[in-house]
Amino acid sequence: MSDKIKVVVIGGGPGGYVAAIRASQLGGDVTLVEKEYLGGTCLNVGCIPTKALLHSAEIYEEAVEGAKYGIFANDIKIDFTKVQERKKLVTKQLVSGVKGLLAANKVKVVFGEATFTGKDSIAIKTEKGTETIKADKFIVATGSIPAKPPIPGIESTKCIDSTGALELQEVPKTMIIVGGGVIGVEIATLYSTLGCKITIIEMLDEILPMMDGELTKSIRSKLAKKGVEINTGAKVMSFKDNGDNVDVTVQMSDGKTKVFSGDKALISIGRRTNTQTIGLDKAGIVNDRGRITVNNKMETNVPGIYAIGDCVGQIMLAHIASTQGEVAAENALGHCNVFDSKTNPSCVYTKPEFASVGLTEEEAKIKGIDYIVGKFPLAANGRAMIMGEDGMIKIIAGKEYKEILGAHILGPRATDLIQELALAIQMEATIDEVIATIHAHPTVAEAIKEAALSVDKRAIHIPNK
Amino acid sequence: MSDKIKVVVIGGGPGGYVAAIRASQLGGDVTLVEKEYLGGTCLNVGCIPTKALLHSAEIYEEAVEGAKYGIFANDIKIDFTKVQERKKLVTKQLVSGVKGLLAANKVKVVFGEATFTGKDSIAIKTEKGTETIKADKFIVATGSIPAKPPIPGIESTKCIDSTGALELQEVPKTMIIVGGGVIGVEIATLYSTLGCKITIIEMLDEILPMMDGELTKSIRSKLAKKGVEINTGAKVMSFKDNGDNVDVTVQMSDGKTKVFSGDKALISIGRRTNTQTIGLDKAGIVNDRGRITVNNKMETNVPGIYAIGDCVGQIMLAHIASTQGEVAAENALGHCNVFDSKTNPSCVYTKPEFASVGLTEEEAKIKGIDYIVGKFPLAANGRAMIMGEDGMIKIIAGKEYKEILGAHILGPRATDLIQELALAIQMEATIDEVIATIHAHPTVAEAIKEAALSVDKRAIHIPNK
Amino acid sequence: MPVSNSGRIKVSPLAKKTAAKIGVDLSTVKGSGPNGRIVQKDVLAAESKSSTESKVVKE
Ligand SMILES: Cc1cc2nc3c(=O)[nH]c(=O)nc-3n(C[C@H](O)[C@H](O)[C@H](O)COP(=O)(O)OP(=O)(O)OC[C@H]3O[C@@H](n4cnc5c(N)ncnc54)[C@H](O)[C@@H]3O)c2cc1C
Ligand SMILES: Cc1cc2nc3c(=O)[nH]c(=O)nc-3n(C[C@H](O)[C@H](O)[C@H](O)COP(=O)(O)OP(=O)(O)OC[C@H]3O[C@@H](n4cnc5c(N)ncnc54)[C@H](O)[C@@H]3O)c2cc1C
Repeated sequence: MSDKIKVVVIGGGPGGYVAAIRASQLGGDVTLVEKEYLGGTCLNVGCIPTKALLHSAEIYEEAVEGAKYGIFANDIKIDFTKVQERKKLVTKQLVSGVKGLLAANKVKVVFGEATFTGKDSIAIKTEKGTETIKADKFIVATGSIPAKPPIPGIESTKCIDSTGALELQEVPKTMIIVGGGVIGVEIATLYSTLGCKITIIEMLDEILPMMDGELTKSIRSKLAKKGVEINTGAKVMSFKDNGDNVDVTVQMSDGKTKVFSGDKALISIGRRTNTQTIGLDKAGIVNDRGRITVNNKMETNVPGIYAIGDCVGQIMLAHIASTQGEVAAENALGHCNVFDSKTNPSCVYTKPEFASVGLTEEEAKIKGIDYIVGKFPLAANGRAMIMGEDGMIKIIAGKEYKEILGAHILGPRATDLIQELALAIQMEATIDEVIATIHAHPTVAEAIKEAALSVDKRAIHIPNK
Repeated sequence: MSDKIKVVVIGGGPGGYVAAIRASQLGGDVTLVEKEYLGGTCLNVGCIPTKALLHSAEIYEEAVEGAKYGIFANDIKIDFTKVQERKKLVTKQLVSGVKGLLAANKVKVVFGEATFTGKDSIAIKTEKGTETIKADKFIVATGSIPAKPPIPGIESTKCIDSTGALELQEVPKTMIIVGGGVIGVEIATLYSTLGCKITIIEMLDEILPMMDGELTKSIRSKLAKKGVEINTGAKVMSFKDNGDNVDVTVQMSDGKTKVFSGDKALISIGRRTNTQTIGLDKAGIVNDRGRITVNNKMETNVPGIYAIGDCVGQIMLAHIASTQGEVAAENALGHCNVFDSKTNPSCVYTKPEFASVGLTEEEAKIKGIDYIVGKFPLAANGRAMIMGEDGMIKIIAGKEYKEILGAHILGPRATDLIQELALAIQMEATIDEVIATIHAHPTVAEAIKEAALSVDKRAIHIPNK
Repeated sequence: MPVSNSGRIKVSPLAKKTAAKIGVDLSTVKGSGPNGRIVQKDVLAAESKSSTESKVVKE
């Protein structure tokens, strides 16, 4: 037997497979147990399939709008079967990539369902039977599944979750989306671009509640222009499958009841941790209604057992799962690392893209932080103009030292642009360092420097008020 | 009369207009003299028109390749007149934006040609006659013009410069491009995408000599796949207009002579400073064959006279002109700032984009710096795969402290992605800070973190060798 | 002492500005960031330590 530390990772999503690779890099003897598919939600029914479909939708939209740029075509058509095939190709390729990476890093992969049988052992139910294994360290990364609220009529096959919405074989004519969070808004973007009439029902006062309010208003009006009807402060009371359609009865913000009818109703009100059947009690792992309790080293209350990603139920994002996976693996192998979410970017793949890092104005207000705002509208940015896009870059800086507290970008390439400001937050940079960095022309990124200048009321490419 | 410091800026390009705005923000009484068009080369015949045309080409290419993504169309056509109209629209809008900004910042604009008449005065030749004005400070920003080498036959109207290439009213069938620098390669990308057969003749051993050699090889082979024929180590001996075509006689790298024939020959071998007729001698401004000599405060030898941008003949880029303009304006108004090019990004708008900041491996070798390289191929990046693109991110780090010395990106959105690494260089960051910054999934930017991890041989998404 | 290859102490811009404002000597501060980089928290901790010390001296 080897004297390596034996690590078992439960779940092969972006949390688990990254943790397994990192643990193996650090000298662990690592086994990964996965019950369904490598890559987890993210590669199979989450991030990647959504963005693959959205890319096809973008190509379609650009072809349709080509005339604006002098490019003309006839009979522009979506072959949705081909769109789905291309999505499948991408996810397949990435999943087989993960398989290859695990092998290259000497991680043993066992396909089966794991359940704790004690503090240091799990049973794995595979096709061939059940096997019990012991290990020095466990990293739990079982992820999450779509939440299904107990609303009357929700069992109709016309009520689908995100997985169902990504598997549709044709573009529906009408869709009611219940829940205006990231997933709801991305699927609204996808199918509305492809010609589906979308109605969003959101219980809160605004869609995308964690994003900057001002920019959210702007994306909301862009969605409205595409024909997406957004009802906020509205609550779904029941679903009724009437054969052709599903009728969704909604209590509107004014208290009145209204019935919306759609080919499909997408339920995207959130996700819940996938920990019900993994024997948390057998191992004595403390949890809050299924959300595994961890500290910033990703340790649970049981020594040697870590939990990461969606199953801890904090920030349900793939890059958070991966980051926590690295932290857990390092700690399990005797190193010391802590998870800190301060540089966590939130991205929404709307058109244009929407991304955020650090504090929003709303949060700064609640926390009583003295802040100043710098803003630059992308209508004044040459590159965005060339791309036929607009939007806004907004920087929240501390009043006294002008350190960057938060940044919010609605605009082309926002999900990649946000990274400069995430690094700025990581390094405790002030606007001066962003300003002193030369920004290339003509890029969208130039507008980041302008937003930083605008904090000091000395932007060059907009009048300073 | 006002007791404000009187500043005259000569030239209204990205150097001059930014300097004028900044000088006015700092309390100067500013006059900008421009002889032709506000926005200079950049907005009228440089950066913006190239990228506007390239954007149309990209839309065309995406429409043609739409089938890959399930989007089909018939009769996809380029209406080049419309493409040119759209370009004009963008440049017009930006030029009128500059006009508005100058007015909002209370900069007086005089249309006319300025010549120094002494150390503290210029004559301005306008439509109405010549007026002489005095000022406390002058900022020279007269830019550059295309260099025209004394090659026999170059006076043929079929030999065009970049301005001519951007004004063509139809896509030529064949074009010989003399000079494989940024401008040559961008115009090759543009017209080859639109169906023109391009041949590049470059005297040096490689195109884009200032960029990372390994990535340049990769873009070179991508251009070759598009049908662009690249001849390096080749020297143009003569042009001959034969009515229909222009014959370009070239001495090839093997010493043999070859004749290439094209509808047009683009001369893009560089640009020379535009300072011949501005009376440098009258003011006693020291220069090196027209390149105005300045220190890092952008001061010339004559107290009170500054020079910035292309006319100093160092780094001929719009964002450098603007940055130097800010520095000159601040110094002219009694502040103290110096120009430092260490965070200067170089961008080439190929497909995919190509961007670079800091040292290349080649430069690190020449300087004898001990370095390590981290690399991540974008074929392994989910977002790039979704976009149907590939490429590479390469980070050059110091061997001992792993501080980021340079970064090179060939890939989608490279020109915006490079900014995170420019900020890293500005802040003297090491790979650890880049790694500690959470990178959102699925983005191209994730690959920056992976390249940083790969410096330490601990990338997650590629095997480490 | 965390020193970059240019011989300078590694310190975040915010920490630098904070130290200048409240009068903390950076060479006395221990960094807690990556590679021992000094961040604002470290400067504030150093200040509260030195201010309690100086109080003791005064009283
Ligand atoms: C439609 C959609 C779009 C999304 N888009 C984004 C996005 O753009 N960006 C982003 O950051 N996040 C996105 N997310 C969220 C992201 O997918 C999750 O945060 C991420 O997948 C969480 O990773 P994880 O490893 O914690 O869990 P998961 O990815 O859920 O993986 C858990 C794995 O554990 C396995 N498992 C569960 N129980 C057991 C068991 N008992 N034994 C063995 N294996 C088990 C599961 O089969 C699964 O493979 C999206 C989610 C959805 C649904
Ligand atoms: C095809 C092409 C593509 C380019 N692409 C890019 C790119 O993508 N990114 C990038 O950073 N750079 C690019 N450049 C380079 C960029 O355009 C220049 O670096 C930039 O314009 C320099 O700015 P400037 O203000 O120094 O000079 P200019 O922009 O040349 O402006 C000088 C101005 O001074 C005026 N002038 C000259 N003499 C006088 C006089 N005697 N009196 C009054 N006015 C006078 C001229 O009319 C002109 O308007 C490109 C250049 C070309 C040609």
